[in-house]
Amino acid sequence: MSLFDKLFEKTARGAAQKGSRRGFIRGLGAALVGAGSIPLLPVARAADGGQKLPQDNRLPQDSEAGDPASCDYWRYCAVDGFLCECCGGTYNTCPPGTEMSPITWIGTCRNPVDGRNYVISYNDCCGTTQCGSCLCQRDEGDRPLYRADKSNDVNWCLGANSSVYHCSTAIVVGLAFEQ
Amino acid sequence: MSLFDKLFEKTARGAAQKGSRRGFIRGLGAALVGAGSIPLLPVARAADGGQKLPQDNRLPQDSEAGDPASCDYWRYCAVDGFLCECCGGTYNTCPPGTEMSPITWIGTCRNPVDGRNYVISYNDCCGTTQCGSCLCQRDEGDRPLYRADKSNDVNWCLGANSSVYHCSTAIVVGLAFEQ
Amino acid sequence: MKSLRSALRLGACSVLASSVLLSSLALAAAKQEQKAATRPDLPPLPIEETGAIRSLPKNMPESWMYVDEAAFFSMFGGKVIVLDVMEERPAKRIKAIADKNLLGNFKAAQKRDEFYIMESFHARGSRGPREDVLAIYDKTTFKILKEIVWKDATRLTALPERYSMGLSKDERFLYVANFSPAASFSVVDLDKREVVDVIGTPGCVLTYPTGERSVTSLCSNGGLLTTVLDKNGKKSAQHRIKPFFDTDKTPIFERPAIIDGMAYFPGFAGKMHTIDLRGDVAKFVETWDLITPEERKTNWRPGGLGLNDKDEQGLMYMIAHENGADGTQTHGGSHVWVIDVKNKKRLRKLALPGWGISIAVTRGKEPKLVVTNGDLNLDIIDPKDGKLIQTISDFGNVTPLLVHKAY
Amino acid sequence: MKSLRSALRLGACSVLASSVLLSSLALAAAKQEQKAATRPDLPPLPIEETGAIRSLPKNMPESWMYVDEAAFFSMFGGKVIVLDVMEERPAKRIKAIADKNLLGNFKAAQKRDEFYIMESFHARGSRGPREDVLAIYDKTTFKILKEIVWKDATRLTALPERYSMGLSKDERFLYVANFSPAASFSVVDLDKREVVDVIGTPGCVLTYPTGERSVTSLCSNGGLLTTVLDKNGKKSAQHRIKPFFDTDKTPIFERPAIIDGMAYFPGFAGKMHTIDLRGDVAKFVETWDLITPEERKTNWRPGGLGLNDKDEQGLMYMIAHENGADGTQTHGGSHVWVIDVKNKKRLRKLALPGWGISIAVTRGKEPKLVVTNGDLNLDIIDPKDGKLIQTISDFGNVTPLLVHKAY
Repeated sequence: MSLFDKLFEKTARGAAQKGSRRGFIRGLGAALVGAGSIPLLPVARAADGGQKLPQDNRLPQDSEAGDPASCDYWRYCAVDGFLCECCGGTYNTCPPGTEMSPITWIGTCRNPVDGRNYVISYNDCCGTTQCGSCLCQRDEGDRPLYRADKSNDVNWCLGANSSVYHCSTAIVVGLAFEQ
Repeated sequence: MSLFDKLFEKTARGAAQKGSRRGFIRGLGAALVGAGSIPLLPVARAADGGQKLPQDNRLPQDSEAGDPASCDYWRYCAVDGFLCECCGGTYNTCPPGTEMSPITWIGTCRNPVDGRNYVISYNDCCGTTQCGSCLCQRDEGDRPLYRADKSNDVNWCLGANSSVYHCSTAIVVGLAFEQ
Repeated sequence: MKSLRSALRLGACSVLASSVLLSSLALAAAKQEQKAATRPDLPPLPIEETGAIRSLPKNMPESWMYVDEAAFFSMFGGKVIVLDVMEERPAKRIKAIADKNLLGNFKAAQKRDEFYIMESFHARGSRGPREDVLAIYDKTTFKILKEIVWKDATRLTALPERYSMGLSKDERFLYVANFSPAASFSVVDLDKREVVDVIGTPGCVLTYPTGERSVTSLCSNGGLLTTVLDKNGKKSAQHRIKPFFDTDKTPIFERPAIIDGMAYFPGFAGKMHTIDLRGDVAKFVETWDLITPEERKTNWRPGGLGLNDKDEQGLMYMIAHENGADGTQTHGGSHVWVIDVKNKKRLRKLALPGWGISIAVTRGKEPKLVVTNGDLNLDIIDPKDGKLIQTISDFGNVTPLLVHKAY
Repeated sequence: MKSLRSALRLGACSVLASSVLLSSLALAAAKQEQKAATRPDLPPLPIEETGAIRSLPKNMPESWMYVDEAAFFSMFGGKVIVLDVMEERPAKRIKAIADKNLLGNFKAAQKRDEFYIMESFHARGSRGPREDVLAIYDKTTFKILKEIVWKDATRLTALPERYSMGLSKDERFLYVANFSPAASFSVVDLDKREVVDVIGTPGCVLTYPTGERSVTSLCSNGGLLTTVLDKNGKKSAQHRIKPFFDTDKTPIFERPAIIDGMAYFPGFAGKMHTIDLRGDVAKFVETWDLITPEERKTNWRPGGLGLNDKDEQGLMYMIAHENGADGTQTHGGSHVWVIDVKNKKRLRKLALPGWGISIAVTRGKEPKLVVTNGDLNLDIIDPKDGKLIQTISDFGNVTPLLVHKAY
């Protein structure tokens, strides 16, 4: 059933992850998945706001793989929360004024362009009240609290100075290898 | 223009009032007035919840004057906020767990049954987050902050232990006399 | 449509701009009429008391429920709302409200006139030191009797769970789950109103009351851990119960219905797991199938957040959906299954009027279902015939994720 | 309709249950296709940095605005949201968010790279001691540079006002309104980051910056009070300006547009009141009429919460409505009047696409209107032709009651 279970996840940055997922909004379930009203823009984007963004030199696997503002974007296979891409951050940076939680949950997502499976670290951005935009819930491989490493019901901002959750990033931290 | 300006307001309980009104929701203005979806029940109501309510022995001026859960109810001529009647309190009692602010704003409302003008004290109930039900805004005679005695833009829970506003009551504190 | 939006989300009592103008005119007209019919012969209304605060009855009616409003869109605004779900008059449904900050956890006592909210605060909203506080409420006055501050701010902050807190059978002890992510639970002596022990449960979470004075937790290896307490609420022993499911391949929901001391844990794919919590230490009893081979073909499965509850006659009610897949376990369902767990038999399948995310059941001999629907309102349903009694909206609800019986 | 509700109020990114199932199928199909077209020849994606936090440019573009989200339905959830109102991509509109508790007040500096939030906290949500805190933010990092705690918790808690705080011309001093209900204001030395004086203004409220280092407040008798400060920000003198309107009979809005040191206060019934704030002490200049005799017949009037703003060319923009009456002054309007205050001339009347409650104007030579509409979303309008450029919703907004220019 679960793709992820067949993979050995090579976590490149062990310190940054605890191998678990978080997802407040499981309960909102059926009514709340996706990013329906935001058009897909599967092209690389220029930086805005006067700051050089990581996206400026994105490889084709990112730039041609869909829209980071869409819940369908490949990195978000295990995300559950508000997308930082819509909150003043990007898919891999936190919005101004927040802090990135060092304790995260991870997922293994298949990149549709190069066909590889990557380990994604879903570091939450914490310290400002909910962003409230681009709620995205994708629960594949999710487990209840007893599998903390795979559970997205927990508020993982518990690892930050502030327990107040703002939005979630999706950061490539390594390649996953099939067993 | 304003009925109230022609009246001399005999405040029966000076200590409990500061002769002013409050109304957070002025700005919500146009879209938010009234109690549209709640049916009018212009009859006296039995107490519920195992507690004897003041309504049990209401005079005809109250019991035949409309529905205390409707924004149109006669006492609410100058109310602006969530009606305690819908929040676990009544039109003249606070919900469990809250405290009644001793600093209030007052209005002068005409009772449609006996034709008299009464002074109404709109004591806020404070100490629990917004009730969120039965928002009612009636801004007749309202003045900006410079007339604190008539301004409903201020959070009048400033007189309570907690500054957190929950809902508003409407208490008869005397008769108003025409000048 | 556009102009309906704010009306919808801002509560029952909203009418639109145009209506305001109309009603002003109507009121003016009405005023004229009323003037003619006034009765100045009546004695004037008496001066009324100020400062009156209502209270609730000691025994709440069977149709009153505690709604855990998690406030997912601003975790500062959480509430517990006492709601009479059978009340027809919208204005009379809310009975009382208590604050519940930062995904606070809730538990109602049955014998004590109390309920408990385990919550967290930063000193200044999102910033400043964090304090974890257990607030013990008087259920009739909704006043806080006592606040107990955790030594370490480690209490579980997660989506609402029925067993993030548990009560001992005699209700002397309250068990409170911690997760930092190291798992433990605190034991609160409710007579003395103090924490008497904090007990580590490595790899095991939540607090299912067991026997007289034991606590069972569910473990990452698919087993259980029972902590036995002494008469003062301190740890006396811990017992590990060997794995009865595979947390990777055959996961179960952490949300059992506990009926007469037996815990029934549904599996994602539709198997039921019976655990005996009546003794000092939990015992695995058996696994049985909830789903027919026919249903399995179209992947019928349990699903939802608070996906099940029980009535006082011992029946279990569970939300289910067709076409289940990896991920759908959290998404709710279209049906409710009524299950006679003692006879391992599904009695009925009820089609919900809409989508269901969480479910609760009222007390008494004629139980009603309280279903958090896809609009995040509450559908009240008669399980006898599946009929929708009423939909409750506009009680200050944003994300009413779990509903509890009130006593 | 029913199922649209949660989608509507829970944000732009929501699709409904049925769509979820459909999109799952679509995704599965897409996956098959993609598999055929993969390019394993590409080098793998590099490992990315964690911990990166964005910041904002020192000079914000003209179309960026600060939205004061008052969060009326839970005063704990207030925010200030930096929004690019001309951005077409919904996901790229939000630039940053700061918390703003309990009807906190907001002020943006122009020369300093700072903004200010004056807010209040109880130690535990709704309960515990209250603290009033001025948070000085770095506008590029959105980090707090300094928190200044009020000695007495008396700051004004009310619906958002542009002049609940004011800045001296040189931006060395910040004036912060207090209201307990005794009125005063605190003077904060922004260089030293400390309160240097708290000055009583009996019967007079708000802080309109005047001259180099004076503060004018609006009084209950229809007059003004100007407080002159010395070079250290301490009170040097106070001057009362005699009444120029009747607060009972001919009330004015407390919300002027201040253009080149001249404050233009609209009256409820449509008269404009010009006050000269350029000198050390305020001076009443004149009253003039905004409304034609024809319009007066159908009671055209200004109305709204943040009912007016100005552009950088010196024009004033104000919301107005027909059939005005006692009470409607707060209800917004259907039109925007563009007013050349220097020539006391109304240039244009723009019909709004919907109802308007508050208005703000972007910076620059081609200003755009930002109108909080009856749905509590933002309509972006070109004042040249009144055309709706776009409506901005789903930015976490509940009650975005006032919008400010960003610098």
